[in-house]
This record gives sequence, structure tokens and C-alpha cells, in this order.
Amino acid sequence: MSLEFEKPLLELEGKIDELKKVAESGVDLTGVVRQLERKAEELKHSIYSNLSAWDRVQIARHEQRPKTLDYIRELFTGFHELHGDRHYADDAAVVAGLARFEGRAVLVVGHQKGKDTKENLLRNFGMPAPEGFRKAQRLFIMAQRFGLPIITFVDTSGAYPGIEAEERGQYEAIASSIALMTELTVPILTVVIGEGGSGGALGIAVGDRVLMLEHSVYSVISPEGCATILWRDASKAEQAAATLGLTSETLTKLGLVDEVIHEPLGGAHRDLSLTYKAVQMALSKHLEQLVKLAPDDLVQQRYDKYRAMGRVQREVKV
Amino acid sequence: MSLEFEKPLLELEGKIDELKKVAESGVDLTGVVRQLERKAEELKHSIYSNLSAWDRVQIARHEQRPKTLDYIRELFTGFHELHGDRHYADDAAVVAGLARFEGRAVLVVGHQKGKDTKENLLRNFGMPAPEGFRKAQRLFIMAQRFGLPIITFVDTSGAYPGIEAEERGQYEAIASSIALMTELTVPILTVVIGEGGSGGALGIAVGDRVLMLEHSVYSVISPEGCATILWRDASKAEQAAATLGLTSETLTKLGLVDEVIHEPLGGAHRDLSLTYKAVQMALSKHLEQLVKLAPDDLVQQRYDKYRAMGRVQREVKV
Amino acid sequence: MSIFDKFRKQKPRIDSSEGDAVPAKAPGSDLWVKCSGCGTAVYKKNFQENLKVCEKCGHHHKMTAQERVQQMCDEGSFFEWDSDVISMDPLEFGPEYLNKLQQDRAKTRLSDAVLTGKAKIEGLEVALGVMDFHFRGGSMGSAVGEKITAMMERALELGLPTVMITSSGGARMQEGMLSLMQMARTSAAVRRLNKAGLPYMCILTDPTTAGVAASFASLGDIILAEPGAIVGFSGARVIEQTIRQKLPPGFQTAEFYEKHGFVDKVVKRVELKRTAYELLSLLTRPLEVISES
Amino acid sequence: MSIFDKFRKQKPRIDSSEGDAVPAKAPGSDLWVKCSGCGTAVYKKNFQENLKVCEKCGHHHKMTAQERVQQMCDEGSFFEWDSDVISMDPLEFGPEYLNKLQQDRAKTRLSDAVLTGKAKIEGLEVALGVMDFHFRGGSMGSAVGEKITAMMERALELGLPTVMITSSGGARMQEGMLSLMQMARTSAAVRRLNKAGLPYMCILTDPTTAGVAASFASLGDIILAEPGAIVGFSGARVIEQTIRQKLPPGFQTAEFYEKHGFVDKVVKRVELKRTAYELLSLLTRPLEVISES
Ligand SMILES: [Zn+2]
Ligand SMILES: [Zn+2]
Repeated sequence: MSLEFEKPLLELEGKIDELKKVAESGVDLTGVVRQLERKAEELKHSIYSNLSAWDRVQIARHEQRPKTLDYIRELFTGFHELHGDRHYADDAAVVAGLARFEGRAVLVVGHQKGKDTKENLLRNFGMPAPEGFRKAQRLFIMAQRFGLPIITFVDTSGAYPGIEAEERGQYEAIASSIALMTELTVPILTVVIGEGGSGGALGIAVGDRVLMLEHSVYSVISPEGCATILWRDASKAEQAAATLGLTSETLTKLGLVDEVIHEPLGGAHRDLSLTYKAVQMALSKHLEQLVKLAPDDLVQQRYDKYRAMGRVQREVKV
Repeated sequence: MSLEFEKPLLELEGKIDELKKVAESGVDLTGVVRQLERKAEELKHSIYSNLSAWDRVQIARHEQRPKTLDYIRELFTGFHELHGDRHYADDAAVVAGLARFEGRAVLVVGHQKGKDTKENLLRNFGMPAPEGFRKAQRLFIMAQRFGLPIITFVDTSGAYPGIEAEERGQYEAIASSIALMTELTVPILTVVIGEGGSGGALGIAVGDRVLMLEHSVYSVISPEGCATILWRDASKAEQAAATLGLTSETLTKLGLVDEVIHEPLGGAHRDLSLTYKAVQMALSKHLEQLVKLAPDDLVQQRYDKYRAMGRVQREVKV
Repeated sequence: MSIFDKFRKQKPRIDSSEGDAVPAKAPGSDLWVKCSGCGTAVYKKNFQENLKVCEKCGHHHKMTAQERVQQMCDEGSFFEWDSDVISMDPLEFGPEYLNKLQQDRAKTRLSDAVLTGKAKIEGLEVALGVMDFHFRGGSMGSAVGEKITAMMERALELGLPTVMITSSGGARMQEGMLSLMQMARTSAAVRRLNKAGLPYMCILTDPTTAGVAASFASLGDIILAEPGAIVGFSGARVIEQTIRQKLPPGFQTAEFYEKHGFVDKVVKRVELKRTAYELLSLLTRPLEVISES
Repeated sequence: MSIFDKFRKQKPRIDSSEGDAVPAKAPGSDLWVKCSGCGTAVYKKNFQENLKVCEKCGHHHKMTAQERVQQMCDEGSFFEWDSDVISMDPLEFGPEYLNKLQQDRAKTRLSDAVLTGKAKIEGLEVALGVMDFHFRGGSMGSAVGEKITAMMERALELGLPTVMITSSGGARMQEGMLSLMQMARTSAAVRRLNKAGLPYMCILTDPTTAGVAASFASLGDIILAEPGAIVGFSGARVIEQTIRQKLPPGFQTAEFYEKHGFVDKVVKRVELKRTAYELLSLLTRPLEVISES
């Protein structure tokens, strides 16, 4: 999968590879190659330091971008996935389980998109059914019982919009998940690692700290959905993305995101180990701070944090 | 519907009615009628004071026996039925709602069998699906939040044994309902008004006081089921009924039932207003006692009560 | 005197909206409205006296927040809170959005899509929130979230039960993620009511969907709904696009959700006040013998 | 030295049962058993070394309680509780029932269908209950309920996590309603563990149905199950009679219930000890860095 805005770079990189192959047969192209490599490096910088909101959306949705299970594999030890909501089903769009992060027992929960079509079908493209939120709730309560911090990874285009999901109370599942997270007495750390899609994201994303990878996006509605509503034209998604304020910078400015985790040049998928390291360090720092808080303080601070999220004014009547 | 053991009495009563009709046309039959009436009264006593366990099963299952909604209509005011488990469905085999009993706000929950085929189909013959138990649980928790006593009416042949009920975790629904009832901080009064069928009954029948109408039955397995297992012959249900200890007397002796509510001669359906009055008085008495207890004492006493339910001995090894 | 005449006395900010019913186009059409359920033309006076419920088909038309207050509260008992809280333009959508807000404020005489305050229902004091679909489709931005959260916090201070009458298409897109966060903010406030043992009742009216359905609207101790009200998370159009087939009739109605276990009771508008009162009394006045009416 | 030889040293009460596998009928059949999953004849020594799991088809055969202790606990760490608690005949079923109990006590060397005690799993001290299907089909009467409840109360006193390995057809009919009440009794004890923040783990083995499934077996903080174990409330025969059709393949298996959301994880017998240990450690030793094996 190549992204539109990366094409000039990829073409140049392709040319360099070709020249290198030719060079292997004895022709001396060192100078030319070096020159092109410098050019590629410049191009890379100019492309990636001027990413539009829509470019970000593309990166956030990139199939090769690390997913929840990648982070679990790389940053956690002894992970045991736990299944089921104890009511109806196990939803593979949400993975959850116990594991250790830097030796500390925690509950990990995250949306899981697939890396290919087969996995996407299994996991319904990471779009949770009500059972996904209810599995999370069940395990949140268990984590609370045993005093385990909770780490959630957000990566979904949204809750699944299907007949059966509606029948089984998609809205109720999201609401009760959000409400539960506001009152849990254990630390909650959330990282938006890819796409944060509306209520389906928020259902597992009410945290004491909400972190966000630099090129992730988090939006009240998909750019396509927004464009359809505003201009009755889904192809104007690019324009919608620009207005929705879905980037990590804007969300930080609005006070909705606590820290942006910087990504390697070109996005997380271009240097996985750097990405994992960055996420680990961020988690580690915040977790260490949060576990020091008394449960009552934690809950009060979380309440105050969300209480402050709004921009209103008092109307002056003339 | 006439019961087998009642037939001689019903025949005699029919004969008396006939004679009375004849008498209306001028013939003096006063003496004969009076004699037969005396005989009928004696027969009634002799029949109803010698009811076998199997006779009881017949009375307990009688279509005209008062059902949960009858008690709600007669003993409660301002009943508002509340629907749904907030997860999957509303189960009509279990009715639940808020109402007042002698002016006091309470939660009422009960199995509801039908009085005819149509209602039986709607209510699945009073056999709960998992959603019935989960509706009860949701409302138990609400009652606890607001300090409302809980009154449950038990009348089911058992939890529904179907594919979908199993898929949706019938066993889990019953278990969590039982467990919840053991720890609720509000008074729980249970009345077995008809058939108490195994786990499907117990799922709403863990009470601080368990009352039982005289001719109700409460059994670990249906007599038919027991006969099938013991003798591979469902028609030996009568024999099984006798051995299962399912009558109110036996259960009182075993310490599993706190009070037997006496029924009119011939069973509850033969004198409804007497029955309602008797149930009301029993509920009133016990409720008054229970509301005086502090929540912690209530829970502790309930624990102790169930803790004591067992007959074991220490084996003396020789 | 119609119910709305009464309201006029009580509060001046009456909206003459016909809800989703439209003025009939015949001559003298200002006296008639056309039912959006069955198309029947109804004499406007009767329509309003009947609480905007069609006498023929029973369709419950949308009400303004003020009409709702009139319907649900004892006369003269409503005292408004936060009437001056308005939204800003945090994403700089620009004057178009601000103008629309201004227009809707003028049209509805509300500061945003919810009216909050203290009121009495059959003598029982409650905190009351009423959403109004006529204000930006009842969408929830910062102002709606703020007013609802503040209302619940006041209910907590005053020890009042809370009644929330909802009508909303969901989050307000133009306020972006701030809008989404109102779901968490309001839900957190509901849980404080729960913890304090104060009853919280939701009354879902047409429509209650998306971000509002998925937050405070489905967290009630008791959830009532008006007949035919559309409830749900995803909109019908989005679902149809996803599954590429038409939705079954009755899908996502109040009755559908009662059957599926998410609504305690579907209650006709005419019975709503009494029902709400009786249920709230059961939770707040446990020992009182109340009269049956 | 096979795992069962070890057990013999540790405790004398070894049951030579083959679980549901049957001795093959060929000459020298005492050396061979036939897998009840695929019918393959397996060399008995291998069968037992493989924890009674068929090497060919993976079928998990029933184990005795003592074998289970041997499999799950550190050598020599098991200390039995309430070994002398036996049921009575409260309904006066008569000598036939009492004789059967006596026979099963002799056969299984258990006082009733559950073995309880204190043990160590990879060094972690736990309260452990193991049901044995060979004793009256694992049915739950007063003795089973008493031993399980007492075990949990001891776990509460000692502050130990509890592991309950289930195998049962349900309530014990011959003890009537006293048997049913064991569901409430044991469930109440589980909730005390919950309140104290002590982990409670259920491990469902074949079969775990009816009254046991519908009480303590489904109340675990974590619920593991062995592959292929039948779980459920109603028996397959009863359901088939009710719906008058055959049940689908795989119905009511551990895998079925994992898919339907009621089992956290299906775990092969060979991995059970390590998995149980790791999960319990996560709940009881939150700050410890444990080694991966
Ligand atoms: Zn109409
Ligand atoms: Zn095999």
C-alpha cells in the first residue's frame, strides 16, 4: 500500500535502487547515487513536515501501521488474552487481556484492525459490536477489583453500524463503557495509535492520560461522513479532514490530548522499533505518575479533567 | 381443567346442582340435597387432607391457580412494569416492576405462566430465558441503590431448555442472579406460589425469608425428569414426586422454607380472596420484620441462613 | 384555554413550531396542520390541545422545549438555569456556524439545544433537562454538555431527582472532538447521581440517536420512551449503506428497543407526566401511600 | 517415572481409572486403553504420561481428583481439608443410596465428589477444589456444597486465591432441595471472595453442567476450560426433546462457550498449570517481574 503523497519519494527511492543494481555490475555510479539519496532525504523532510490533515488520515489508516497486538507483543510480557462479555459473544474487534508492562501487572484493551483482508474479516475491520464494549467493561471491573492499571489502545474507524449491533444496543454498550471508565478507581492510560473514530473510540478511551501518536487522528465523525453531511459529497473528505480538527496538534491545543508521541519520519510504519520505544517510554512515564495517586484522587482528577472539556461563554444580552 | 383426585367430589357436586334444578320446578328435595351436601363436605375434607405429593404437583400446576400478575394486581398498588435486561431482550416469562405494598415502595419480580395457550406462548410457559434472570438482576441492583425491599414470586417449571437459551448462557445468568441475591443489602422476600422448578426457580428465590403456599411444590428436578433418570420411565412421576421431598411440609422440616401459607380447602384457586388475604398477611408480617434490620445484619443473616443449608456428617474411619 | 396559552402566561418564550407536522396548504392553512404520520389535516387548536399527538394515527410530533416544560411541569414551577450559556466556535468553522447558532437562538429562544432548570412534577421537585430538536437538530456541543453537566451537579447539591428529556441527532460536528467529549462529561455526572442514590430518569423522544443515545440518554435508572421515537447509535442511512439492504419496518423505534431490552416502558405523551411522577415517587418517597388517579 | 507414579508417593489414594477411555479388549488389554474420542488404542503408559490426552486426536479424558492434584500442584504441596465430610440421606432414599455413596467412597477414596485443600502451583499458595466425576457423576449434594463453601471460607481467612476445577452433571437428585440450595450456598461464598479482592479461578473440565455450571463454576474472575469439555445448563437430551431436532455439532463445548463469551480461554491440559499460575500471579503479585518459560 503506498500513500498518494508519498509517491514522488517512492519513485525516487525506486530509481536509486535501480541505479544501485546497475552499479553492482561494475559501473561506477557512486556520485549520482549519493546525489539522489541527498535529494530523497530532502524530499522526505519536505513531504513529512508538511502533512495535511488528510495525509494524516491516510497514515493513520495505513495497513502496515502497528496495531494493538503489535504493541502488546513488543511492549508487554506474559500476555493472556481473555475472551467474552459473559452475555452474548466474544468480539474479535476488541482484544483484551492481562499482561505485564515493565514487570507491573496491567489490563490491556484495544481495538484490533486486521493487517490483511482475512484478518479484517475476522475482526470486522476493528469495528466493535456491543460485545466488544461489554467485554471491556467486564475486564475493567476485574482490573478495578485487583487494583490493576488499565492501558487501552485506540484504533477504529468507529463502532460497527449494522442491524444486529443496533439490535443488541450499540448505543447502550458505548454509554455504559464510557460511564464506567469515568468512575474506575484504577489508573487508565489511553493511546490513540491509529484511527480514533467517534463513540466507538471513546468507548475505551476515557483515560487519566490520553496520549496520541503524532500522525494518528481522532475525530467526532469520519471526514467522509462529515463531507457527506456538510456538502453531500463524500469525495470532499480531504476538505472535511482539514476542518474537523482531528490531528494530534489541534487536539493537544484544545486540551483533549495530554501528550503527543512523536513518530519516526514518514510515520510509525517506517521505523517500527523507534515507534515501540517511543510508546513504551511515554506509557512508562505516565504510568509511574498515576500509580502514585490514591484512588479517590485519581477519580476526582479524572472527573475534573473531563469536566473542563468544553468551550462555552455566557451570552451578554443587549 | 379438573384434577384426577377431585373427580369424585366434582361428580357429587354436579349431582347436587342437578337436584337443585329439579327442586326449582317445585319438587321438595331439601332433605336429599342437605344429606348430599354434608357428604360432599366430608368428601372434600377427606380428599384434601390426604393429598399426595403428586396431587400437590397437580394443584401447583393448575391453570386457574393465581399467578404472579394476579398477586401484583390484588396486593400491590401503582405497579409499573419495567422491561428489559439492557443487553439483549425483554423476557415475558419474568415480570418485574416497581409498586407499593401497603404503601411501601418495593420491587416485585416473578415468573409468569400463562392462563391459556395464547398467554403461555407469549410467556414461554413461564420458563425464563437468560434475559429474564438478567432483567431481574438489573432491577435488583436498582432496588438496592434506592433501598427498596424486593418481593419475588416463584412459579416456573424451570429455566427454558433451548438452543438459544444455552447459547446466551443460561447457566451464567442463573449463577450471577443467585450470587447477586446473596449479597444485596435490601430485604428479599420470596413466595413460592406454584411450581418451583430447580435452578430456574432459585434464580429469583434467594431470600431472607422464603415462604411457600401450602400446595405449592419446590423441587430440585421435575418428578417426570427424576423418574426418567431413576427408572427410565417418565410415567413413574407420581412415585418420584413422593421421594423428592417437594412439599411445603418437607421443605419446612428441612429448614429450607421459613413459613407455609395455608390455602383454602381444595387449593388457592377454590377461594381466591382468601388466598390473596393469606399471602398479604404473610408478606406484611415478614416485611415489617426485615425492614428493621441494618443492611449489614441483613446480609450476614442471609449468609448464615444459606450457610446452614446442608446435612453432612463427619465420617468415622474405623 | 389550551395548554400553550397557559405556557404563554408562565413564560414568554413560546415557540409556535408545529414540530414535524407541516402547515396544510389549503386556504386558511394557518388553522390546520398536516400530520406527518398519516397525512391527515388536523385543526391546529385540537392538535395543540392534544399535545401534538395525532388523534387519528397517534403519531407523536416533536415539541419545543417550552412546550415540553408546559406539558411536564406544574404550572409556574419551572425555574431556568444557565439560560445564557452558549457555544463558541473552537474549530473556527467561521461566521456561517456562528450565524446559524444565532438564528437558532432567536428561533427557539434557547441558548442552545437544551433547556435546564428546576421544576415540580405533581408537586415533586426535580432537576429537569429538555432537549429541543429545533435547535441544530438537538446536536450536542459544548453548551449542551455544559448545561446538562451543571444541571446534574446542581441536582447533586440539592439532592433532587433528575429527569432528562432527550431529542438529538448526536454530536455537533462543527465543534469537533470537543463535542465528542461531552459524552464523557455528561456520563461522568450521571455516575455521580448514581453514587449519591439520586434517581435519574431518561425520557427518549423522537429522535434520540448517536452521541446522545450513547451517553446520558441510556444511563437512566429508568428509561421511558415516547411511542414511535427513533432511537439508536448509527443512522438508518449509514446502516443501509453498510449492509446494502433496506431496514425492516419498526427498526430502531422505541417499541423495538423495549422488545430488545433497552427501554423500560413506552409511554404515551398524555400519560408521561403521571408516569414519571409515580415512578420517581417510588424511588424518592418509599414509604408514602400515594393516591391512584 | 510417570506423573502418576509420583503421585503414588505423595498420596496413597490413587485411582487407576482410565477416565472415559476404556481398556482395549485385545489380549494384553491391561496395557492398552482405547481413546473415547477417536477409538485409537493407546499404550497405557503413554496415555498416562500424556495426562490422559489422546496423542492422536487430542481428546481430553476425565481425570480423577488425585490425578488432577498431581497435574496441577507442586509435588508434595497438597494438604487436604475436610477429608471426612460425607453426605447423609435426608430424604430417606434408603440403603441403596447410602450403599452407592459407600461404594464410591471406596472406589475414589474421596469423601464425596470433591477434593479440597491447600496447595502450591508453581510456588504460589492457593486453595484448591477438584471435583471428581467418578463419584456419583460429580453430583453436588450437601457434602460437596459444604466442602466447597468451607474451602472458600478458609481461603478468605488465609487470604489465598482459590482455584476450582469442576466436573459435574449437576445437583444430586437423591438429596432433593438440599442439593439445590448448595448453589446458593457456594455462590454466596464466592461473592465473599470477590469482596475481599481474592482471585477466584474456575477451570471447567468435561462435563460441567446444570447446577454446578449455574453456580460457582461460572462465577470466576477468570474462567478457563479444557478443550472439548461439555458445559451448559440443560442436558443435550432434554434440549433435543424440547426442540425435537438434533443439536448442531460442537454445541455446548468449551470452544462454543469461548466464542459465545462465557469462557475466557480454552487451555490444553498440558498448559493448564502454567497458565493458571501466570494468570493468578497477575492478580496476586501485581508488581513482580516473572520469568517467561
Ligand atoms: Zn396522523
Ligand atoms: Zn483419540
